[in-house]
Amino acid sequence: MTNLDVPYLVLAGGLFAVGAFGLLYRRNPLVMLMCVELMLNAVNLTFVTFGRMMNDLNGQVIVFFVLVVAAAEVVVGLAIIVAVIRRRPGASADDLKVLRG
Amino acid sequence: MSVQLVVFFICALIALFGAGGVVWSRSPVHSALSLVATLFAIAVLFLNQNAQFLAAVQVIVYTGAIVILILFVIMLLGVDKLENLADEPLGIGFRVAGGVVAVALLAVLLAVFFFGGRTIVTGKPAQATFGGTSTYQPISQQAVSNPQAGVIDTADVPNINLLGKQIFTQYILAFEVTAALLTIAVVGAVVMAHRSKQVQPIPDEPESLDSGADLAAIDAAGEEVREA
Amino acid sequence: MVAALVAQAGAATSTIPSLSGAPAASAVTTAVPGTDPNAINTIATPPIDWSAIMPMVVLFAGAVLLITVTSLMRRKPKGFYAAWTIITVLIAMATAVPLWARVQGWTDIAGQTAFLGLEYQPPFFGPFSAVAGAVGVDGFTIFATFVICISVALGALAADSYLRREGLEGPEFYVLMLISAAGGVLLASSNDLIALFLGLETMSIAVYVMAAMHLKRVQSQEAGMKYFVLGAFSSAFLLYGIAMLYGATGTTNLIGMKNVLSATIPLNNALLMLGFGFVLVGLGFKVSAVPFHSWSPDVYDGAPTPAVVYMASGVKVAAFAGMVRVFVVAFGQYAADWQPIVYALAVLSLAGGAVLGAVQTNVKRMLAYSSISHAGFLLMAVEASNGVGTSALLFYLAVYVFMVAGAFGVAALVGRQGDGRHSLDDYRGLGRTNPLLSASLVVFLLAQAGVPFTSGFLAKFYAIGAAVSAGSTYLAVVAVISSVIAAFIYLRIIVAMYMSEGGDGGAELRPTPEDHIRVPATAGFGIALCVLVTIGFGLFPDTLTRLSEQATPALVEEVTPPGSGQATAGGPTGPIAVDPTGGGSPGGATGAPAGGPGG
Amino acid sequence: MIATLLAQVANAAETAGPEFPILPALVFVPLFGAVAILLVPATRPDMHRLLAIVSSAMSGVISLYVLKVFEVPDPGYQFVSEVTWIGSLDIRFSLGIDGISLFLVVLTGIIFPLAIFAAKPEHSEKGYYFWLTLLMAGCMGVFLALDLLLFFLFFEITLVPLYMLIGKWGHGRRVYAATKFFIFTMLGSMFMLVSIVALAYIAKAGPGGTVSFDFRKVVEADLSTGTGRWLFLGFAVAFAVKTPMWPVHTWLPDAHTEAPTAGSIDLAGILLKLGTFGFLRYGLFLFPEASIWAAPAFLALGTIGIVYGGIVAAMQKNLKRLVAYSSVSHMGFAIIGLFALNVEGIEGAILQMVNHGIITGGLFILLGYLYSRRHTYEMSELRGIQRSAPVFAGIFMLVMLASVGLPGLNGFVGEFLALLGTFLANHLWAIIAATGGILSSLYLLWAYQRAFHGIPDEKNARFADLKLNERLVMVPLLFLIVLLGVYPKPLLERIEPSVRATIAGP
Repeated sequence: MTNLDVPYLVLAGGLFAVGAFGLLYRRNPLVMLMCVELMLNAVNLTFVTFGRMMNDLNGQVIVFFVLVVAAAEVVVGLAIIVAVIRRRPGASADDLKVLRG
Repeated sequence: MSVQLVVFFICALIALFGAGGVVWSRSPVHSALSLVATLFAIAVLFLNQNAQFLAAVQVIVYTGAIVILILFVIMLLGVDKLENLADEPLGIGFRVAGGVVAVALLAVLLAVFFFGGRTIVTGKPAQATFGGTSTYQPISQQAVSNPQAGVIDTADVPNINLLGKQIFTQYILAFEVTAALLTIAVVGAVVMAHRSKQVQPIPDEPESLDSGADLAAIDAAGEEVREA
Repeated sequence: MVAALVAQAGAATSTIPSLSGAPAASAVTTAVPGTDPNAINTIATPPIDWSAIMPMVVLFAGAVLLITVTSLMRRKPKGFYAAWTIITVLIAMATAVPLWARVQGWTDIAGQTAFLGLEYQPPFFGPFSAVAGAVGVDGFTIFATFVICISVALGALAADSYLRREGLEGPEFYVLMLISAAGGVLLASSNDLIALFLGLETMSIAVYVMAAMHLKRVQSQEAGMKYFVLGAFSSAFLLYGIAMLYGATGTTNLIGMKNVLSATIPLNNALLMLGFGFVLVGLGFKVSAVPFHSWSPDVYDGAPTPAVVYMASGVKVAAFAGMVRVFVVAFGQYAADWQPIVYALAVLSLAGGAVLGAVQTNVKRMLAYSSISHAGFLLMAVEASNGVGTSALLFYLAVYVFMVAGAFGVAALVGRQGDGRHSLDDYRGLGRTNPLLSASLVVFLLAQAGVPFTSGFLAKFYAIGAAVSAGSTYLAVVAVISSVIAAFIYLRIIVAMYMSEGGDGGAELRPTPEDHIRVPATAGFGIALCVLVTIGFGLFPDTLTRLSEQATPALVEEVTPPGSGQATAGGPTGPIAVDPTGGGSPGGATGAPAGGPGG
Repeated sequence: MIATLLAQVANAAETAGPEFPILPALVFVPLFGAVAILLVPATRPDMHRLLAIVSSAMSGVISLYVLKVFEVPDPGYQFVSEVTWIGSLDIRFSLGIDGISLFLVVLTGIIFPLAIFAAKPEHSEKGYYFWLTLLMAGCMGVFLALDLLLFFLFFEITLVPLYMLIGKWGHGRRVYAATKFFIFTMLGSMFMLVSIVALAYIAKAGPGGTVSFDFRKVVEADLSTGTGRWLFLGFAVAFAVKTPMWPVHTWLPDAHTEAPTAGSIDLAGILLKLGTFGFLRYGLFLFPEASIWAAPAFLALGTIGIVYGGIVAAMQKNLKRLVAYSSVSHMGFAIIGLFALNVEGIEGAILQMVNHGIITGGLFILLGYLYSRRHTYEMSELRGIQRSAPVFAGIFMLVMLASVGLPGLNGFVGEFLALLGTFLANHLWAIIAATGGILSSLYLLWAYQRAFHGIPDEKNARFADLKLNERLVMVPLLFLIVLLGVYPKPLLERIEPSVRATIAGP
């Protein structure tokens, strides 16, 4: 098999960077949530790739747990976002002016 | 050029375009659909790397549940309006910071993965002693050096069986903890779904509260100390 | 897990791993590699030492039972949830006591400890790993467990009257807090990065909801959202870091990693360095170290104050404990590589927290910045990367929990109905209207400022000692200068409470009766407890000092019962303590990474 | 009743013999007083005052008893009592007294009860007396501590009471003054904390091999020259701020001006001595090499302080501020005496500390009386008080002359010895410093002339003379001013052995 280790890792890194950028760039909480998913998927790809490189199954097992975490995160995150948007229709992260860093 | 390579590049392109679509779509719905494309591409890449079960789970859980949930929320709340990405309500700094972080991140990662090239050292102890030209060792030696690890390419045993074994042996605690995680998700969703009856109005900006001379005096003292 | 707990009561003696007995194996039907794939076989699940994870199990079981019981009861007596929570926490702490005795080798006590009516005879003494090497039980872990439990109890005391006042009464807050604490305990005791990640997520997700729980306050939900988004962001970084470390070492188990790294020298440890960096970013967010702190003032300000009591104490304790486990213990030999990052984080947190905090006008935000500054002190203890550092860290955390819980406990009361009155103006004249409450706050503030004869001084003193013992004298100097700047934060609050009224000579105005804040019994008890502990440990610190010194972290391979068909590369196995300074003998002597059945 | 109580305490102490922990009693009696004040409800201000006076006076009587039974030629620490406090770091609650600290302890024992007796707060009596008694316990602890960390704890804890006293019971820009005081002194002492910790960990490498904070053990550590100098500087910053030395003195005039009377008395009388005392015990003794290295700089700074304090004092319009700047000037004599690094200079410095405590304490008590009558310290508001209140003016004149350094009064002895010592070490600085003495006569007499001479206007004509209890307060101080001026031998013979021991090193 052609050595695909580095391309896989680079692809994952690229996805991670795009996700991180999107999270800082976008103000829509739902899109920010999607960016988090993007980052987690990049990590998953990294895990699977490392697992294959080392011929170690644990890389895949970890991805399994990350999926569970992602699901739980999405549920809670959406619940919070729904609560916020219901209170302030059309809210984006821009509108969160009550609190300022 | 092997099939795997072709598959990789096609999927990589789809994944990257999808990721770009998530970030640069003005409509959340488009973002979500782009995310689906990326997730599918990653599922195929999982298949490409012998992770058949994960590929299935990826499609079922992510595209089947998570993205649908997100889309559902978008539709439910009617927030599928277009966002003007040129708008800079928080000042240009925040987005510049985002760009800088992302570029720095990418640069570091590329430096490690790409220019580090074939000397990426993955964690097989023997590897360091056997010279650095190969990034990983033949399977037989792997199995000896790390008896705990499940081996991917064991003949004839389905991927899912091996995964199951690992989950119920080495990662049994982690598996049990996911129970707690899901409990939290349920409780959290229930808590946030409560509709409160009386809603407190948003107070005005709680700034410029202390005009007292004493506090000014402290600040003055602080200034002096800093100067001293 | 609950069912398992119940089942354990019947089978406890057999599930405890013993050197002589066969492992208790439950049967899961699936195929085992190397045999006919179609044949139905059993997987030998690893023996689970329930006693090792009992505090975690108790916390989780308490939470689940609380939901169940409250849904079945028609009328709940006042304070029922808080009482339940505190009892749960006390039981969890009680289950940790025999573990402590076992770890410390107190043979006379541990040998006779009867827990739940069962004779408990540990197979050996000293630190150990359990559950397929996923959790490590050592003095450090148990100490951190205690501290996390205490912070939950203090949070419950603050929450009881608060939730009634705000009309949020219900079991959810306590359930979330208990499960979060269970996650925190796992984070503090994990020997496996995946367990660490799951523990961290369990802890954090619950806290996101707690922050957003005050449904009548917009700030609360926005705080929850901000916390959630940045928390998820940091989790992704942490996870990426874990992926790097996995790639660099071939395992997620800390013992395995340490073994790999002590047996070999990587040709190119860029991957490892990247892993350190990303994991530090992830944990840095959780402990709100500058520059990853931007969420914490907003979240502390917006979140319900009792949630902040837990957030500022329990979550930080767990995150710091996790940091120590990963960096000081597992990667101690790479200290020279990660220390500069921690050094920089410490300097930035110390300076940033103090300087930014001194210009705030909202007391909760001030306290948030002050806790960032404290994080700098704690990072300083981590940076020392030696035994002095870990015991200083534990001492600091133990007393910090009381200081910060007390301060936010007072803030929860001063916030009054709606939890919105937190500006300095709202503290004006508190010394006259509520002398005891304000005197308590003065104690907490002075302790945080590091005034002698309070526990806070000794905490800072030990942290400075740790830095000096590791040769980071300049860091110690930065720390003390920043603590002087941070003193502004505390002085401003004290001035508002005591000195801002009247004219010459400071004669005060008469307070009106409605300015008086009624202090509920539970909250008052919690605050009084914090005052007593803060002053008590300031005057008589010897016990706590000794405990924190005995609570050394260790990475120990899981003992595999002989004759159970486990293939171990090494000879006779036994607990092998790993020098926390990382300079000691490599744990790789026994060959295989963390135990666990290979099949 | 109070008298019999005091007599009983003295008796009890005497009959109990050497086992009686007499030095801890010095610290704990005012501490218990403070706790007792806290327990009495706020509606009983008379009880608070009584408790404060009794507990501080008891501590004072015990200190006088210590003076009586102090073994004269012994240079070492006497009445040492030790209890292990933090075992693993060998931090001990150990108190001891020697010739150097003896008179400072006695001074604390005298000044505090007088200060409490002399002035009443305008409001919130409970807190006021609580903080004052706590301050006394802290000051006693500083002079008695034999353990580095314990010393630091006491040194630092004195900040809080004084901060509260100035901030809550002070005048004018009290919060500004209190905060400035707190931050300045805390900044200084934090450097000392790092030095203490570093010293303990470095000393670990020396004999014994365990971390110890007992400075009698630590002093045996083998420090390299560079390390010793850095550590010395860490200590020196703290003491320089506290003393206060030019140029870190700027907190002092503010703190003095805005502080309530008792706060000023204690600040000038006792707290400034913590710095010079620290220099002697923890600077010169622990770091002899670094002290010699730094001595020229400190001589220069001390001299600058003397002259600068004098000049600025001469320009003041506010009496309290004037006395505050005169303190800067007078403490400069203590500094140059110490860094003359010879027996004469150091003895002079110690005498100067004690005398300055008595004199400035007296001056601030008198200024407190003035303020209670006229509610101002501005000299432009005062005129001809000599006519309306001759006794007050007479006492003021006497104390002021002592401050000027008139031979025969106590101010002279310390200044003279300190200058003599400095002269032996360095002619130039001694000569410049001597001009400071001339300056002090200039500004003090000028101030007296402006405020007390002339024909009183309407307000000043109604200036009531001192009442009996106010005169009683001044009696012990006047007695000491004259006694120590003509017969300083009892002090010198107790101080000298310890000074020689300090100079000789371990």
